[in-house]
Amino acid sequence: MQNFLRLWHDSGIYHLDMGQGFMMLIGLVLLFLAIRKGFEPLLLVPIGFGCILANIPGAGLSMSAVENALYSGYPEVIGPIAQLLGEQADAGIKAITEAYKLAPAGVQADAYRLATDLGYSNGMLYSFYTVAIGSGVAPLVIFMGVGAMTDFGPLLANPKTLFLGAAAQFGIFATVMGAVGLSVTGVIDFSIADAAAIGIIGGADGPTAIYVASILAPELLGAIAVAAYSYMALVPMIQPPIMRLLTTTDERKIRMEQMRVVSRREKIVFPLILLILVALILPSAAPLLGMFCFGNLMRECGVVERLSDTAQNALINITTIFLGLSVGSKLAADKFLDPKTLGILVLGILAFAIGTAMGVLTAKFMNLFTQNKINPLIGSAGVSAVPMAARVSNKLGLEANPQNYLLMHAMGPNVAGVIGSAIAAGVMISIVSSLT
Amino acid sequence: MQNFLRLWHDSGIYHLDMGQGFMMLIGLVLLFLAIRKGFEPLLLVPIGFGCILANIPGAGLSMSAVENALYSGYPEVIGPIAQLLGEQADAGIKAITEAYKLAPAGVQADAYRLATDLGYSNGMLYSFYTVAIGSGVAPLVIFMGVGAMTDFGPLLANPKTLFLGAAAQFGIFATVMGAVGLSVTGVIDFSIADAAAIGIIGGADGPTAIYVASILAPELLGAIAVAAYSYMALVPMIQPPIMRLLTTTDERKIRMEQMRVVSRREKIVFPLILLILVALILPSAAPLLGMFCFGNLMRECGVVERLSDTAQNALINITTIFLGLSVGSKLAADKFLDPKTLGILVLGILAFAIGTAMGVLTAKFMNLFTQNKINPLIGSAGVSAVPMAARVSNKLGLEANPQNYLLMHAMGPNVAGVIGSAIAAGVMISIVSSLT
Amino acid sequence: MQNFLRLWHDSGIYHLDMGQGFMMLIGLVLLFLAIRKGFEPLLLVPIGFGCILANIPGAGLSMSAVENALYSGYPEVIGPIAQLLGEQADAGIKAITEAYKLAPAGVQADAYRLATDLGYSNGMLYSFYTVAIGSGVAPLVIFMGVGAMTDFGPLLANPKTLFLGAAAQFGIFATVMGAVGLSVTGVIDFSIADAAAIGIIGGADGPTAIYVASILAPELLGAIAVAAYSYMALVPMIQPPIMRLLTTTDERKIRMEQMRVVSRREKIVFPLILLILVALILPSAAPLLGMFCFGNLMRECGVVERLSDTAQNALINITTIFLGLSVGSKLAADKFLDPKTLGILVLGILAFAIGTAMGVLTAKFMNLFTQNKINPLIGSAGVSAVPMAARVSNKLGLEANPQNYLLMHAMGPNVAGVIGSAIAAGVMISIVSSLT
Amino acid sequence: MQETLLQQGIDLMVYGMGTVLVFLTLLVIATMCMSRLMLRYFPDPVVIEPKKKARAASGGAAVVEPRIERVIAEAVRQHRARR
Amino acid sequence: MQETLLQQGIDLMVYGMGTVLVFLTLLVIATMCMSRLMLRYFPDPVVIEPKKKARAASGGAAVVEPRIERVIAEAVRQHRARR
Amino acid sequence: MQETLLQQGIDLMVYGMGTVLVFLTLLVIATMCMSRLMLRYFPDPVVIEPKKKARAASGGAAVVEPRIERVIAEAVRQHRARR
Ligand code: NA
Ligand code: NA
Ligand code: NA
Repeated sequence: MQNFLRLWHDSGIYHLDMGQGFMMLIGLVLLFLAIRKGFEPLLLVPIGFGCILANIPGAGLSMSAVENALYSGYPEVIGPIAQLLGEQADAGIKAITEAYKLAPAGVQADAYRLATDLGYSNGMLYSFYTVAIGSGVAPLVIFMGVGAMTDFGPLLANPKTLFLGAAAQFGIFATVMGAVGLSVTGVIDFSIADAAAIGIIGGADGPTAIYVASILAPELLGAIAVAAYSYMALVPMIQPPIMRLLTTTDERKIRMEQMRVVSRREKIVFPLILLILVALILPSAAPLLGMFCFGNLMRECGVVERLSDTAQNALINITTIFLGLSVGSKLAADKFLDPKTLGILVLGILAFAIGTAMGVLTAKFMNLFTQNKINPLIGSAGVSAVPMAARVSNKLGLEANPQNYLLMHAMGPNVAGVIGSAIAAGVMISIVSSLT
Repeated sequence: MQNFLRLWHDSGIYHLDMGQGFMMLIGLVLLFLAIRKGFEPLLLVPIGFGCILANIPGAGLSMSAVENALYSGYPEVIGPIAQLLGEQADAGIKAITEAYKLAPAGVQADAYRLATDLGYSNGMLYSFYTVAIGSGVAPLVIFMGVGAMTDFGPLLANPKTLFLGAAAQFGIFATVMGAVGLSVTGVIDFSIADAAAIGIIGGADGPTAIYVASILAPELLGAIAVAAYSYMALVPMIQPPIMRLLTTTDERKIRMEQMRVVSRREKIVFPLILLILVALILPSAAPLLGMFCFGNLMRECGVVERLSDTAQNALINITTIFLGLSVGSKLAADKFLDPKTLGILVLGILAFAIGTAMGVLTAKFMNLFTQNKINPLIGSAGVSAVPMAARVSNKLGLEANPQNYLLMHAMGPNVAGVIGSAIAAGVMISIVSSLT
Repeated sequence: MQNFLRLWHDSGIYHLDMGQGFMMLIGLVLLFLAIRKGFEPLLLVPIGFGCILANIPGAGLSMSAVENALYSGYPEVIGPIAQLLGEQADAGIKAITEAYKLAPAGVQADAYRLATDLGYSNGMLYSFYTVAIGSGVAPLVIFMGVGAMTDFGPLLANPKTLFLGAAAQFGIFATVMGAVGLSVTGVIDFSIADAAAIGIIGGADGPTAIYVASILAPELLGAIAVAAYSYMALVPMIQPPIMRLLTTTDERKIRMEQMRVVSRREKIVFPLILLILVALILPSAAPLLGMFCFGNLMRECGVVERLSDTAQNALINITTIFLGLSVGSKLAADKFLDPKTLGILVLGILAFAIGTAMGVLTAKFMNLFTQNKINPLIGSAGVSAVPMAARVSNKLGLEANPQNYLLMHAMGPNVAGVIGSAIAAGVMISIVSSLT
Repeated sequence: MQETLLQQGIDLMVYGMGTVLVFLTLLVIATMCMSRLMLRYFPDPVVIEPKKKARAASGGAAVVEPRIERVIAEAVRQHRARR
Repeated sequence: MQETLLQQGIDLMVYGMGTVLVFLTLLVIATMCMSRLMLRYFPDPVVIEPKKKARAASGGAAVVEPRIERVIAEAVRQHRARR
Repeated sequence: MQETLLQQGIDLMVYGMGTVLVFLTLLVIATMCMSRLMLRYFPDPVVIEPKKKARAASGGAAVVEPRIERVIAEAVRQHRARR
């Protein structure tokens, strides 16, 4: 009978609360969007599945061994741990958890030992998160793979499009101000680190967003990543109205001249130029852009094709699986079901919209000074969301003029946007860590 | 001369004892079975090789840095470590090792530091084991890959075959009772955790067996894994006599109707149904079945083919290599050459036999109530041992009736057996951790 | 304004010193050699890039969290750490770093916690190094992959060529004496461990050199790896003059008889024979040669082709990327810009030259006793540098006699050289750890 | 102690096998309901071709597409060059 | 505190967006200089074929070659056997 | 100390090179014995075709072979094209 009780006590239904049930639904919705609607499935399938796993009641897959022991509710388990941490056994889980977090490293290690001796272990997703995101390594490895997949040819053919990639990052900083505004007006309480992490959604670049959030606001990582990937998938719906609003039909009809051929050697040297500029000006962007440039150099140098191939396939795929599950593990009910999430979703779409607008407007502004007119539709591609945003530019260009293929021209600002948001990430990490 | 002594002292022959020599022979036998006889070579080649490596005298490849330091035999090495642990230098290796295991985490860390400062390091296989199995991650990743390779179509076409997969798990629990019996009668001393870990051999599923053994009885892991994989390879010899004994020729001739076509969407939804049932009823099975369902969803959803492909190839292969070597590292002489191993081998084959019998008998029992008769030969496939057991069913079916292709019908209970033993694993982990 | 100062303070130019600038140039030169000149690009591209990353001023990518905190220069950061370590805050970074290294493990853990709480984290390359090389695992995995790519057929057809592979290792030990000589005469101060690690350059085998250096002289690892790979790429320039000097035209014209066909079973048994000899005679070579034999067995046994394929492709490529970056991280200015590096470069080329000479001379010596004359040109292939050295032998053979194809004959000593230097590595690790 | 071990073993068998049976029975029921629902209300679309294409288009989007696009761009370029 | 947060936000925006603009402007300049230099002094060699071959030969050398060599050896053997 | 270092170096050379020679000599002997034993008592089965097929069927075959087949096919094609 005791065993039956234990089984019942261990069963999911016994532990299920509304929040977890709701989050499992959210996970199913993410899977539906990914599978049926094609929303960035490579990330949202693992994230959605990880969300369900993380909210399995009583499984504790996203908790550490000590947390799992404390949440077991058994006094014979909580007692010794509380004692070790110098707390009363009946102080409540929150207080004991807090004491654990503040304890010296040696005491933490002893608490971990004690928890494992009592039969509790780190949850699977907790381990994945620690290795993949806690260490910072997974977003960097993905960035290396993205670098190995990126062709800087269109950018090199027309370097001025880098300005579009810079302008679109204004979405990031405007969103930071938005988050600060919400906090100052007392609507939602965001710290400056939170605001910076939310702003990066406007970078429209998944790994960058995850990297920044994992450093500045790990609590919000789940919501930020979901917002970033969802809005990247929604780019074909978010951008066109803004682009139409800010351009005349004549502007949309502008045909851009044929691009020049870019030499192999230019492509080899470019990532090194970029790396050295990063080294001289903004070392805090060195991990992200360093790995990106490394991937691109492997791609272009032509002598390490087997490494480049692995970076683009096996390695990025393996990393994506664990990154996605790890992000999902941050979609636990108590973190996600919070007004902050709503704020993040609203601010995130704002970031995309502002970035799009600034890209288009900057293209129009540049046309005031140059002879070779730029079609302002390619400005919106500066937000990144590679290659979706470039395709949107192309589609609207074809609508205005069926001969007007903008895809290749839009790839320039599109990859520039990746560089731009990595730079923005670096500068935010650097400034915020000085502020806090 | 001193150097020559040191070389001699470091040489393998100096350290060789009978046990290690014998275990190296066992390793060679495993390699022979894998290479010549085709016994599950993907696992038994790495396991056999790992067994040889683990028993290289004096290399200490499967020992931690502290153990390696203690086994060096040099008083100038043992002395300081013993002192740190509060033991006499001449207390003997056993006592010092014991003191090390009981020491607080901080002292252990200091002992590790001391050992590395003295020139000793964690053995290669010890590191592999810690990362691959100690963390629990390797069996889970393999289970994800297996999920990505599994087609639930035959099961969905005929869900009743799930009962066969359930029934065959009786082999697991009967074996638990067998181990308990051996212990109660004083033949071999098994704890309840040992008994549960041994029983799982009857699940006929390698990663599940390794996962359970690593949690409940790491000491027995080597023998359990070897037994599980060996008997899986021996299924074509173990099952047929039992199947023939329990069925009449007429029963073996039963032709099963053509299966219906299963829709894509059913296949996508099934892993989610399974996941949610696990979440509600048995969260302790969530790691194993969660990863299994995740792999299967990646396979079926059709939008993440590059992830599914990696899970089925690069990732599972890499994991298999390290899992196999890690399992081999548990085949050290002092652990394996023990009466318990003999008990495990005997109980393991019993588990397979009982599971087979229960599968066949349950199929016959189900035929009492249903109109569409099931060929009882497919019942034996419920033990899992995918896809060997299904092939055995097919072969015996063809023997009885050359037109009687049972392979697809047997795949239903076969994959049901995988689910069944993962459920059994979850329930055993849950109950045993409440008992101890 | 404060932020601007912080940004300027964080910028690379602010921190740049001559040494780092120079090392970044070295990194660019390595990339140039790899990409334009084809110098072992699979390793030198990641190493060169890692070198640039490691020397980005102010980024601290190759430093631990505590080092990064100490190098920040902020008194409010250094103070608490110094206090924790029992040092004065103004004791200087060197003294505090020293105190950190000597502190008990628990205090180190607390210092790490403190540094991360203050916003500092382990540098990316530091993490890569710890996981890939610090643990010893990357060179071993690469050795497994090399084993899976190696065909022992030519060696088995003519086992006497193993002597050539043995003789060429004299380059290793002569170089050890050279390093000792430099130290004794007071030119450059090398310890015996340094000398052994430098000597291994003469093994002409990258992973072996990195493995030995990571154990015996991690400080010198960067220079040793760069020397080893550079000279391996330069083998077509280093070896021919020596080979021509030591052989007559008639000797170079010697045609070797057609090799016998080697059976599949011999190829399967050979790695096991080698493994068992290692186990009996030199367990300290077991990690390197064990993994090598394991890779080769997977290749030859024919039943685990998917594992062998992964070991030769995805796994070795992934490992190579991180190994290369990790080696690059050891090319920090303060370590590399040292007279020792010059010594290493000079001794390294000496090692190659002496190994080449001994291989050729030994082949001539063997011809005094045997009937089937060996073309002494294949002796030089005994240094390893697979397969470059064998190709050099072939090329010089063709020069002397356009019908004289030596490639296959030279592959025997070539792979023998890999075994030979792994043995030398084992014996040096064993002896040196007894001396220190 | 010995009796306890026996008792534990019996408990493990009874509750364990019970859970396996209950779980798989529920799974049979859930699966049958699901299949009936799916086949009645959400059958696979009859014409699969266009859908497959749509999926491929959205599929590996973020990561794979640039390469495909380059291939297409290159094909277009060559096509024009030939004319 | 609220004012400080606002101030922090403004600082972050001004310095952040400023850095992005300055950096990318420098990158535009550096890239243009680089392209001009490369095209004038180091253009891609016209005849690419032989170079490619050389690269392939030295390229993945240490790791790839043995397999290729075996393939070649095998092809030669088979070729001879056929005669 | 300096003398000790010299002594250590000499020791390392003598015992190191000695071990290498002894080890490889033993390996030569062991290999020769093994080859003789294998060729006399366990020769590869004469008819290789069916065995190869069997192996391909069971082994990881599926993974490597297609590539080699393509290489061979390509070699044959080039050989024919040249004629
Ligand atoms: Na962006
Ligand atoms: Na089973
Ligand atoms: Na060598």
